[in-house]
Amino acid sequence: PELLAAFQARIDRGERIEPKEWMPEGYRKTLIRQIGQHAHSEIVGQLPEGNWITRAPTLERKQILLAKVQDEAGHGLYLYSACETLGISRDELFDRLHSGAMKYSSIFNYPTLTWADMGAVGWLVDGAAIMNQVPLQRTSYGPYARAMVRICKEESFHQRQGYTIMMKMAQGTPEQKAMAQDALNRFWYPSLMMFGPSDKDSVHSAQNMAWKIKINTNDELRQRFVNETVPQARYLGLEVPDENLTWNEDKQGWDFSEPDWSEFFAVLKGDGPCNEERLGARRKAWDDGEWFRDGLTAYAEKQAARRKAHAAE
Amino acid sequence: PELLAAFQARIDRGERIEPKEWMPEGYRKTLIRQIGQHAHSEIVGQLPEGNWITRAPTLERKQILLAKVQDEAGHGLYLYSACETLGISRDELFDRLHSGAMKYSSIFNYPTLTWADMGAVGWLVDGAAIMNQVPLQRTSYGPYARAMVRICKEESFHQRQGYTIMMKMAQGTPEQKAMAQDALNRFWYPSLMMFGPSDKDSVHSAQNMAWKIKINTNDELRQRFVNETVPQARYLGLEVPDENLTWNEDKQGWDFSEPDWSEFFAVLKGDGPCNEERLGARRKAWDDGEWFRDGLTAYAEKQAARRKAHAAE
Amino acid sequence: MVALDLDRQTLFDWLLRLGDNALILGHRTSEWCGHGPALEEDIALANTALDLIGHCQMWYTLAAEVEGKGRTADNLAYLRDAIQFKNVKLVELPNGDIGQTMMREFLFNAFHFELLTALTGSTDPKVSEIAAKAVKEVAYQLDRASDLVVRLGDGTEESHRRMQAALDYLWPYVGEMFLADATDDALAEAGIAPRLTDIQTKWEAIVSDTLDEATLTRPDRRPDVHTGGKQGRHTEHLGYILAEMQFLQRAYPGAEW
Amino acid sequence: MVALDLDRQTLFDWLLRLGDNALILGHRTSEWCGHGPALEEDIALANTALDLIGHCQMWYTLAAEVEGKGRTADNLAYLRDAIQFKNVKLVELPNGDIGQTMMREFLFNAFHFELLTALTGSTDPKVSEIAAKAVKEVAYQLDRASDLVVRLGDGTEESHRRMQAALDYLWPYVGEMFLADATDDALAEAGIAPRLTDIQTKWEAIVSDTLDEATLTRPDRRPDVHTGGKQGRHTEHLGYILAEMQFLQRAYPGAEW
Repeated sequence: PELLAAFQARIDRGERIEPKEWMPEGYRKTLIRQIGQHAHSEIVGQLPEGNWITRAPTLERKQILLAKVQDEAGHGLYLYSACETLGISRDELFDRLHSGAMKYSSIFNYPTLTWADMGAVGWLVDGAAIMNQVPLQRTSYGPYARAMVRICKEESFHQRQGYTIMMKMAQGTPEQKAMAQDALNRFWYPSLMMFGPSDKDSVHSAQNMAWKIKINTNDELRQRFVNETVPQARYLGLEVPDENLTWNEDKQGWDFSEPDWSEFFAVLKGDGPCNEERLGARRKAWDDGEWFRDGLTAYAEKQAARRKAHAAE
Repeated sequence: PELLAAFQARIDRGERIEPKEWMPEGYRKTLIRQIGQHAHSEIVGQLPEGNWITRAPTLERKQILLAKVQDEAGHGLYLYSACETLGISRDELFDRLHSGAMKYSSIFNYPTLTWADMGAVGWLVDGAAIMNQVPLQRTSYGPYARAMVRICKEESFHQRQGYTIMMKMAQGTPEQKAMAQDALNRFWYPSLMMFGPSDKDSVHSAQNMAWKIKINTNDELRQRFVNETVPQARYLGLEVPDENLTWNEDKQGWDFSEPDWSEFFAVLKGDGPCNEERLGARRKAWDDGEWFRDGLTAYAEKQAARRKAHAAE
Repeated sequence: MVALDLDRQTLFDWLLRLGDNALILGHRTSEWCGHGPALEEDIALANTALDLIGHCQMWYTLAAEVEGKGRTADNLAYLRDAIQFKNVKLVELPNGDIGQTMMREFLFNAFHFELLTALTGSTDPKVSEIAAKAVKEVAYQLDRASDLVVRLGDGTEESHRRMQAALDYLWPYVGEMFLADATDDALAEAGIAPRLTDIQTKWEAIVSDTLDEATLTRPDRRPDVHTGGKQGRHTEHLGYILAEMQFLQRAYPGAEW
Repeated sequence: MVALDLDRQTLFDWLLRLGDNALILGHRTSEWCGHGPALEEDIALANTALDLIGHCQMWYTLAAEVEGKGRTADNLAYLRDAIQFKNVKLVELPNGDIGQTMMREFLFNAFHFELLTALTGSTDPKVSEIAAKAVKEVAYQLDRASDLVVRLGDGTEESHRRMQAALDYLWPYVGEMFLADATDDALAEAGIAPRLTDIQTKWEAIVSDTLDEATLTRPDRRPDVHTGGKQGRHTEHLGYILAEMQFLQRAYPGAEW
């Protein structure tokens, strides 16, 4: 309890907790869950966008999309590393992903159906992600906060690229504009869901906020996202698919409809449009790659043995 | 030897040999090889055309192509049945195909690269096949001759359909005409090879002709094919890719260049453009289908046992 | 001619659903050509594909006539993008193994057969005429598919396992066939099409009997998890199908073939 | 500007070969995105694809300039059909497993690296400039691929078996890279490109060393069985690649993205 009080005092003073330092088990577990889920989201998040790489409409768009998907894999790498500092291996994290014990962001269980979705994912999904992540640059766990700094920089670049695609589509031919509107229609509510259900319903929130693992409430972030995004949609000439959307002068923000939370929970429990395909693709990649990883390990062992034998001569 | 003489006399009188009747072992073996190879060619021959079914340019063309590929599977079925009358099972014939012990027509080791190839295959490949098969309607072995009657009728229908495609392409846009010419360029010599090397080099020909398993020499049939095909190509406005092609008034036929027989032998021994893919596709279909065939067999056995048990009650 | 009290666009959309189901399932089926597990299957699968392409051509021709903008059946097949396609998601899924292919054929055809049977009594004579032509072929396809489902379900342990896995995989997609939206309701009101709930009742009977005989277990999962295809919201697979199918028409616009 | 004694069409064709090799191999490599055997591989494969698409863009831009008909790099990538593509067949083959993918990367990059190195000394300054940019990236790709070939070849029994199978499968395609035709000869005459026989000698040295270290056996089969890609006669695979790659440009002609 003394340790605990000291720990909390450090956090309250704004100090960073570093890997070798003492931390409560709950803090460690929550961080593993949160950072791990974030890492998994980066990896699974490659798939919906990867779906359009081979069909990107110009060489330049193809390069931008490839670079973006590569960045996501890179984010996965930092985040798994950050998570490993908490005493869990990357392979163990993968196992938990593949077994369904750990989740990834539900947004990646939605399909990407047209090129406009590459815009919508960048603009809305990365936009919502940034909204979540920017405060996490000030999170109490050092490696996580540092990873967030690096990731946020790249994500905001991705978001701008996504918005540029939407702009091109919205200003393009009637078919392109229709695709842009359709993409907004499909991604709007799932993006709002990315902030999670209202914190009123969450038991862990208070503790996590005290630990500075969570900085803002879900509702605060969601409101901030809507406030930023609505004018962007209007600038594009697209309509946000919410007939209740109205400006609230008092709160200086938009009133908007709640997403359908039953859909959120259905997707979470596995009934989203692409849950089976996304997890299936990751499992297959892992299983198909087993011989490859084993081969590299065997070679490394042989080389070590050879060096040893050579040294002994 | 007396039996042999009587057998030869029947053939000379134009009688048909039927399954249960006595025949020399060499006659049986040669027929198995020839009919089996023909059956295999029908089955493997589904693949180059099957390659364009999903990409057929109109619904009508897709239907015609589907019907054609279905006919080929049907021809395979009659021919395997004809072959089975000689005392070999279809499964054994498949084994010999898959092991490489038996061949299929080398023409199917060439790829189909544009839609015009659907025309060229029908026009040239089916055209050459018919040229080979029409005389075989008079072959001495009854089941084979009857299968040929049925097959020739359908093949000539296929050939006309192929020619119609070539006509559309040759009279179409410049790109379509270029595809048609390119298809002719690629399929001309392989089609000439379909008749086999000059009979001068074949040891078996004389015996097979005496047995009326072979009716015409390879060179006769090749000449007949060239004579029929050259005016058709000219009618299409396409150029036969042979600068030595000249009308020979004396023989009332075309003089033409021999195909490159070294290519023929290379393809035969496995070095054609698609040998590995064609045989690989057939092997895969067979291996992947094992559980399916086993399932049907198991069900049939269960049903038989159930009927027996029921009868015994 | 078609019932005048029905919105032309609604009828057009509904006809597209029929045509698109046939085209896309026909496409998937045709992928088997030359790759079947037995010669008889190769022939039967090609035949099924051929029938389905024939059906889509009839429905598209009528749809184009209803639309009245001078489009042809080929235009509808080759010049629409995925979000304009109205087939159920079930038919666009990859084939999987031959067991999964036959299970889908069975689940879809039990619906297709009952729907077409009902449509032979449509108040629209053109619809009933097409349905009358198509239903015979689909009856045969259904017989064949249910027979194979039974034999493979009650075959070896492996064939049973594969058929159960196919059923489990496909089950969350079957509900979409019976999920009526405003278009389905309007067609039923007009007497052109049956109520989908009626079709579902008949489908349930067929499926339940066949699965029993096949010793397969009805999945304990909602059948309407994956919906939206009828409204143009598809799986990621459809785009790839169309890119392949439409290549020549897209690459050589206006050419004749 | 380019050597004036060289036919413009010949130079254009040759530049297309460079661009098409990069585009098609880049496409195949990009198919791995999100499906690699380890996170580090996912990143490396995406990076390779990105480099290759970058190279094709530089070659196409130069090719379009040489052609002088106002076409863009995108036009060349997206609006040609398979028979106008000039890549070697090796790069259009399906990926197979990751071992086959890495083996192809190694076999092609050993050629690509030596070719680009020679091209840095091209008499054509634009060619040498592009080559100088590309060669650094390809040097890295070659290092990485040969390292993996060694480690997997000399890894487990299974990884050895797979790498040998990949080598045996790809071997009959490698000869096409060195088979000079009139175009290659004309470019060599003009001093723009090296003699392919010289590249082959260097390639042989790299391949022979690496295979030895990888404990893999050089196949006892002709390497020039499958040729013709450089002249536009491809495998059946290329058409499918293009149908997918070009869909949007074909379906929405003239649109901007």
